[in-house]
Amino acid sequence: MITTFAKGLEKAGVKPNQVCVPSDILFEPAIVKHFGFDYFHTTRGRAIAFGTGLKLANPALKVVPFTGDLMTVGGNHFVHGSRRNMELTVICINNFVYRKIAGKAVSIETPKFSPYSTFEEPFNIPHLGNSCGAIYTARWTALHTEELADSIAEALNKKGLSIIEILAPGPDYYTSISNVNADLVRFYYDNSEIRNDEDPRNVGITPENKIIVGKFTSKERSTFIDSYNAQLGNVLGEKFTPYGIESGKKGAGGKNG
Amino acid sequence: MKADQRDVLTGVYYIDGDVASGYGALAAGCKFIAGYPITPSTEAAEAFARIAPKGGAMFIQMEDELASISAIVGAAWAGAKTMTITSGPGYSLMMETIGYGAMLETPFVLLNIQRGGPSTGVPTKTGQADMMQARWGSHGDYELIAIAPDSPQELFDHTIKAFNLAEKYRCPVMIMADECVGHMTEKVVIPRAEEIELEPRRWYTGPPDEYIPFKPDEDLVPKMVKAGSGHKLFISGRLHDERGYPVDNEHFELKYVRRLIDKIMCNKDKIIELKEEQLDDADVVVVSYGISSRVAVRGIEMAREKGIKVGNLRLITVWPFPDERITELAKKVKAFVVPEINYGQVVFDVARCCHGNANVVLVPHGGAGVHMPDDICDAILLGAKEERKIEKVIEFKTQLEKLVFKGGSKLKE
Amino acid sequence: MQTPKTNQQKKIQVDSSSMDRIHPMENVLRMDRIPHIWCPGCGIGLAVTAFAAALEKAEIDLSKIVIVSGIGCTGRVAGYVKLDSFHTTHGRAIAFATGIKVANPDMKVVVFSGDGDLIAIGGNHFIHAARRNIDMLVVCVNNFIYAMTGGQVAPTTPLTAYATTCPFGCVEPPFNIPYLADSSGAVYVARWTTLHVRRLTNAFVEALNKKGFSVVEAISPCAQYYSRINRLGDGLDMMRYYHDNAEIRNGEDTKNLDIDFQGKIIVGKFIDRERPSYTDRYNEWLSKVKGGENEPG
Amino acid sequence: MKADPSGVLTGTHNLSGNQACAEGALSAGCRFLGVYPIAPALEVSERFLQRAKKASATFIQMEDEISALAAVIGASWTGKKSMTVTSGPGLSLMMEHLGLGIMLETPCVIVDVQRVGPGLGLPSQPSQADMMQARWGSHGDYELIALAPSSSQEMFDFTIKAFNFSERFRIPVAIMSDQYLAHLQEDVVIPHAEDIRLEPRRYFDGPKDSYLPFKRDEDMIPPMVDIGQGYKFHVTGLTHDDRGYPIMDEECQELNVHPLVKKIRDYTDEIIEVQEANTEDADVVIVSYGATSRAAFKAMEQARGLGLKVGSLKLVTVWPFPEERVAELADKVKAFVVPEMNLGQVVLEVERCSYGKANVFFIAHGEKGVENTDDILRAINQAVQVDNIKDGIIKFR
Amino acid sequence: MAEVRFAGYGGQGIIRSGIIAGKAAAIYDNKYATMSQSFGPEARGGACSSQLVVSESKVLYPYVTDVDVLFAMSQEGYDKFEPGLSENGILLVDEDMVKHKSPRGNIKVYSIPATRFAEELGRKIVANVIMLGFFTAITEIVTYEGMKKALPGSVPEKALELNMTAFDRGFEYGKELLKKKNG
Repeated sequence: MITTFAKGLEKAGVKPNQVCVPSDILFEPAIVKHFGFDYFHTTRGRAIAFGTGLKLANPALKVVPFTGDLMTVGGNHFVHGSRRNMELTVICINNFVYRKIAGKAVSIETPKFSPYSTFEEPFNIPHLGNSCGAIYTARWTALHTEELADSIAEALNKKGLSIIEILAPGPDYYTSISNVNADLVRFYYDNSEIRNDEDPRNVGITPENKIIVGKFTSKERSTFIDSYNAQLGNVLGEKFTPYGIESGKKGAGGKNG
Repeated sequence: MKADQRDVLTGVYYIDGDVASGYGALAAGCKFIAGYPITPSTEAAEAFARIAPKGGAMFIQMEDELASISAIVGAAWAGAKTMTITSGPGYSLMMETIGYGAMLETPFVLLNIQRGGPSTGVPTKTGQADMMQARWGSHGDYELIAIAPDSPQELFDHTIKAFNLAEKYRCPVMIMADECVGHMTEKVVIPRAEEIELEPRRWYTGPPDEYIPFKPDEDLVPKMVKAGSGHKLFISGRLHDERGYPVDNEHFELKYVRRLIDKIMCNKDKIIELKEEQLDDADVVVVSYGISSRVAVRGIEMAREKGIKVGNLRLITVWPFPDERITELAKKVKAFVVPEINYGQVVFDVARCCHGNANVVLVPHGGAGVHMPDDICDAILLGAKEERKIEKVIEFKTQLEKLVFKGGSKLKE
Repeated sequence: MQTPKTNQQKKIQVDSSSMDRIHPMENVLRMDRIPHIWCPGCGIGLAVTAFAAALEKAEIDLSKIVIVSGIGCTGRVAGYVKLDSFHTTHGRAIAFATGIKVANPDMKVVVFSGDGDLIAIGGNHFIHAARRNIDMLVVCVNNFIYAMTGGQVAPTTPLTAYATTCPFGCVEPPFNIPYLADSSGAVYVARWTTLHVRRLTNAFVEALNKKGFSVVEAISPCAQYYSRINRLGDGLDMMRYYHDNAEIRNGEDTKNLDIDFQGKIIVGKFIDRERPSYTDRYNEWLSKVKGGENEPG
Repeated sequence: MKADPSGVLTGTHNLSGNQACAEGALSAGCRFLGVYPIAPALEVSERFLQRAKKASATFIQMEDEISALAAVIGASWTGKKSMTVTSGPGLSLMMEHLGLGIMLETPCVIVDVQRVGPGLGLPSQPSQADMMQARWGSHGDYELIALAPSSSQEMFDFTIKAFNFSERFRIPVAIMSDQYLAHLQEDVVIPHAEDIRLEPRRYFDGPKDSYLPFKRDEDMIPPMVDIGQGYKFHVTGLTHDDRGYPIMDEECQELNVHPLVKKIRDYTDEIIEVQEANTEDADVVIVSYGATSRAAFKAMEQARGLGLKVGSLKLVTVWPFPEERVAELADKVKAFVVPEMNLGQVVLEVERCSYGKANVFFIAHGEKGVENTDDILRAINQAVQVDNIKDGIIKFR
Repeated sequence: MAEVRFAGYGGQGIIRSGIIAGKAAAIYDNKYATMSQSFGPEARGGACSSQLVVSESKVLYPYVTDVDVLFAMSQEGYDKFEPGLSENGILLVDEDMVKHKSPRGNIKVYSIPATRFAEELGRKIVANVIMLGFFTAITEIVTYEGMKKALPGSVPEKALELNMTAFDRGFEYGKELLKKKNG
């Protein structure tokens, strides 16, 4: 998955050292060192909130929250981040174990605890994100490597909050990112159907149907920082120096050292 | 390092404590505040929101307190000086991430304008019942610094002081003010920028590849870098080694977490600030902090008029606690009197440090108001009179308690 | 504390010609707590009046209904209705109510709170309760601002509107609450303003009789902060704005319901559908668990 | 009151601490569990769910710990005994609602399976570093009861005890377990339902319109009612009077909050339980609680074998703290030795209550495994040799 | 040391009055002045009050205990706070708003038709500033000069002139009244 991510970075023309990954999923140090981005293991569900701070204090950063507990503990940050259109590329690792897909029951050994109780219906993440204002939504399984890399690249170059949902059961708050349950992903992959540009309303995952994957939405909307600069520029006029312009040199972080 | 001229609103003001703290934050070079409205701290956020854009700073109102504190920890790692503002209930919500911030050795400041608790309590009135929470509220072992200002001027000064301490020791610093101080309007003098001394962040300047995020300097505090500057940071809130890599052996708790505590405890002498008055020949010492220390003075004056030798010890820094100073004093005095706007918190630390050498009288107050000076005076008299050593914190019965529980109150029909 | 009389209070006053007659709302309101704390021109009282009327209309057993509020001006509603009522912590009313409903499915559970409480800090519980389809009615009184703390920006404040923590105008687009409720799975979603008292009452009746997570957004004036800071006049002027700009479009697609600063407000009933509730799913799951299979040895 | 047999799995079972906790809860009549999964507390929910059908119990996994405790408090007001289970980071998130539980005087039980902190810490290792948090973690003034079990059997017994205390005093009760106990498999004897004594909820039985939710009985505990019974009561987290109506002044604050503290402080005799061994003639007493007492007890026996007069004081209730007993012992002994799996928390209380009459040694225990006694023995040896009383805690490294 | 209680209802500028007087004392008269106010939902619409302690030395106890001056602009404020007024205190009332009882002990009562004057000036809202002028003249807790310096920046810039006039109106009325009483 990380290799795919790196491929996405490369395709987008983003250098790893501009990239900051706040995550509530445990990465392996070797991975981080190998790819060369900055990584923060945050408290559960707070990767987007943490990323909001990183981005606002240094707007030049490319902030890519990788999150697993996003839709449970971090649901609020997800909806509000989308609404604000904070410039973040959110990678949402969907940990939920779908007991049944396309009428077929999962026969593979599954993790004991998943983010929701087994009898609950999960969120339709692209739909929720889209309805809150996220500008880009896509869903892939971890095995759709090419498509995933393309989506990541595309999202990285969009201005605003993008959501890429990856069906990859396994890695969570306690176990590392490499810990994907390969059999289960294969099962999902085999039972998926690509439908780009599908209305996100229709991509909820249900026991009867195939998992719909694809790039669903891509739109333009003013980001938080742009809106901030426009509004304050209007009100304060000359007195106001736009925030975070000139590739972030004016950001709150100041110079290193 | 001196403050930046653009950030300092030099002049003489007549403002309340909350606003003074907002001005103090900007003067201290704070470039990012994330907050969420909560009475009685909101005015500080509002003040900062008004002045921030002119100093190139950002105020953002997040969706809740959990997001606010997560955002400032993130912003601190992106290089900014940061702060968040809250009161009791919001403070409780922040507990998880305060511990996380301590674990990451993140410099940030938290302003808590205390109100009456527990739960929603009395939002618009004063309290001092979050003091122990500041020290112990997050899970796990850690130490942090807490200071208690007693006037709007101090809220300005101590906000700067808090930023300085945070940068110096790379730890969360709590400003534990109370509603009374936050909503009190007094004269505040903001000096010129060149008169404000700021502690710069401890930047690491060596080759990026050799950076070890949690390798301490001699004073046990490690150096920091900015995210996104090519250091391939791996920063985990899990138990980690010097490189920041997670470790799976509790053995490291002793090695690593202990340093979080030691870096504060070993620098205690430099951190702790006390204000002492007439302690040389005192029989009784009043120990207080925040607004209570101002209120206590009246009680002290009354007791002095009655011929009691009373000294006054004000804790400007409450955490770390001045253990040694109290122990030393306990050997000389008969009693300590501790007025707090709670039912006993810091008093237990006073009692602990006495080692049985002096009696300890607690003057409690549930909040939503301040002590009656008469109560403090009577408690002083009680402390001066008692010859026996009493192995218990003596809980003084206040006039309010007598009124409410003896049927004098209008609330009890 | 004396509060100048509001519309709401005037309605409660007993008709002087028949002093011994009991006021119709007396069995729903805690008369010993009147006068209430809401400011002159506030719309919360109207929402409460509509709710009280709806209780009567829906013929609900008043001892089987529980009302939970969070913190804020609307959070005080729980204190004024004579029902089992809980005034809980900020943002957590839905979570608290979830516990009540799941532990005692016989109760009708109503959450009555404000936009800041339900949608800002409580956003997570809002979407999750909708997803789980917990059987409850959520009344969200939306006044575009945090009023209890003195006028801070809310996630519902329209773009460019002023508030104390955005002294230069709001820069964040507001939530479209019906859309959020819809996309999280609510089964009944309606929006009315407090001008539409009769329709609001009907919406409450429908939602009370609906099984599942129902959301009624009541747009309400805040004369003290929102209107004053934005120079929009008093409560009456806001009512006039609702009158001129509210457009009824029942069944409108929820994604078209954004509200711009002093722009058009589309009101109506938007969603009315069926989904199994949490308790249904839990019971179904339990029924599938065979006798000994799930029992440890 | 006797236990409901549908929740009691009478017999001897080999259970982990977590499983024993779930069994204890069901035996105590707990019928609502609201949780958010966190290691190392997961097995409590698993076990509870496995047994939910038989006991007609309700389970919900909420979206986070904040809502989990909120739901538990709500559920408790429906008349169902309720519980939540978590670990350090979750407990931190629960702090606001702990305050609500205290203020609404809601009986409920919070199980904290402690792991290494702070921050994310170490989910897979035990710790006792949330002890002070349990006592002081929420804002405002309160007192609560915290129990520390040290075996699977105690986990079972103390869970029942916790429910009894919570009903007796209308207060949230904390069970401070840890990762070591959570996963320790041991035999647990579960008695017959009729042998389990339960504290019934104190219900109000007067006329419906005369119910005041916070009007206290003589013993300061207000009787309760369930929602849905037609009492139409109001309760609030704001400072309130007997009617549950908010009044925000000093007098009401005193009337409301002081009893929250006093209802525990005045009943410490009834609440506090300690287990003592060999303290009569001891020169050194090991003060311990939870899993650490296992090592403490072993160390005491080993030291006795070496001819040292060592006793053990095990705290069953850590909060409220047995101040008087420690002060009494301090008169007689040379020193206390306090091993804890943290960097010094409860030891501060021992220091406070020994009033300078005995030395206090602290051992940050756990480095060599929970049940290792080496450090404790070395500390005892040192304690016996020190004759003068030192200022402050002696940290044993 | 002087303790002043300002009382009225929301919208009259009661809190603002406390701030202006405190600012004059603290910044322009070089004294110490601590102002506190009641906050919260209770402070809206209904009664509101603020308290000011002015002293030559640092103010320690921040609240009033034995009020020297009660500045009352509403009946409710008067009723509520009159019992707290010292036996030797001064009562200032807006006679259009407050009907006072005959004073206890040595309390001196001074009244002014502040609201009427304000209406004459065209803005009812400046009644509090007229009261402030009156307060300055009668009590001499703050100086005339100090108050005149404190007003700019404390009232809307557009209305500064009107406020200055209003202040003088109250001040002169107070001086006249004193002359009459003493002469």
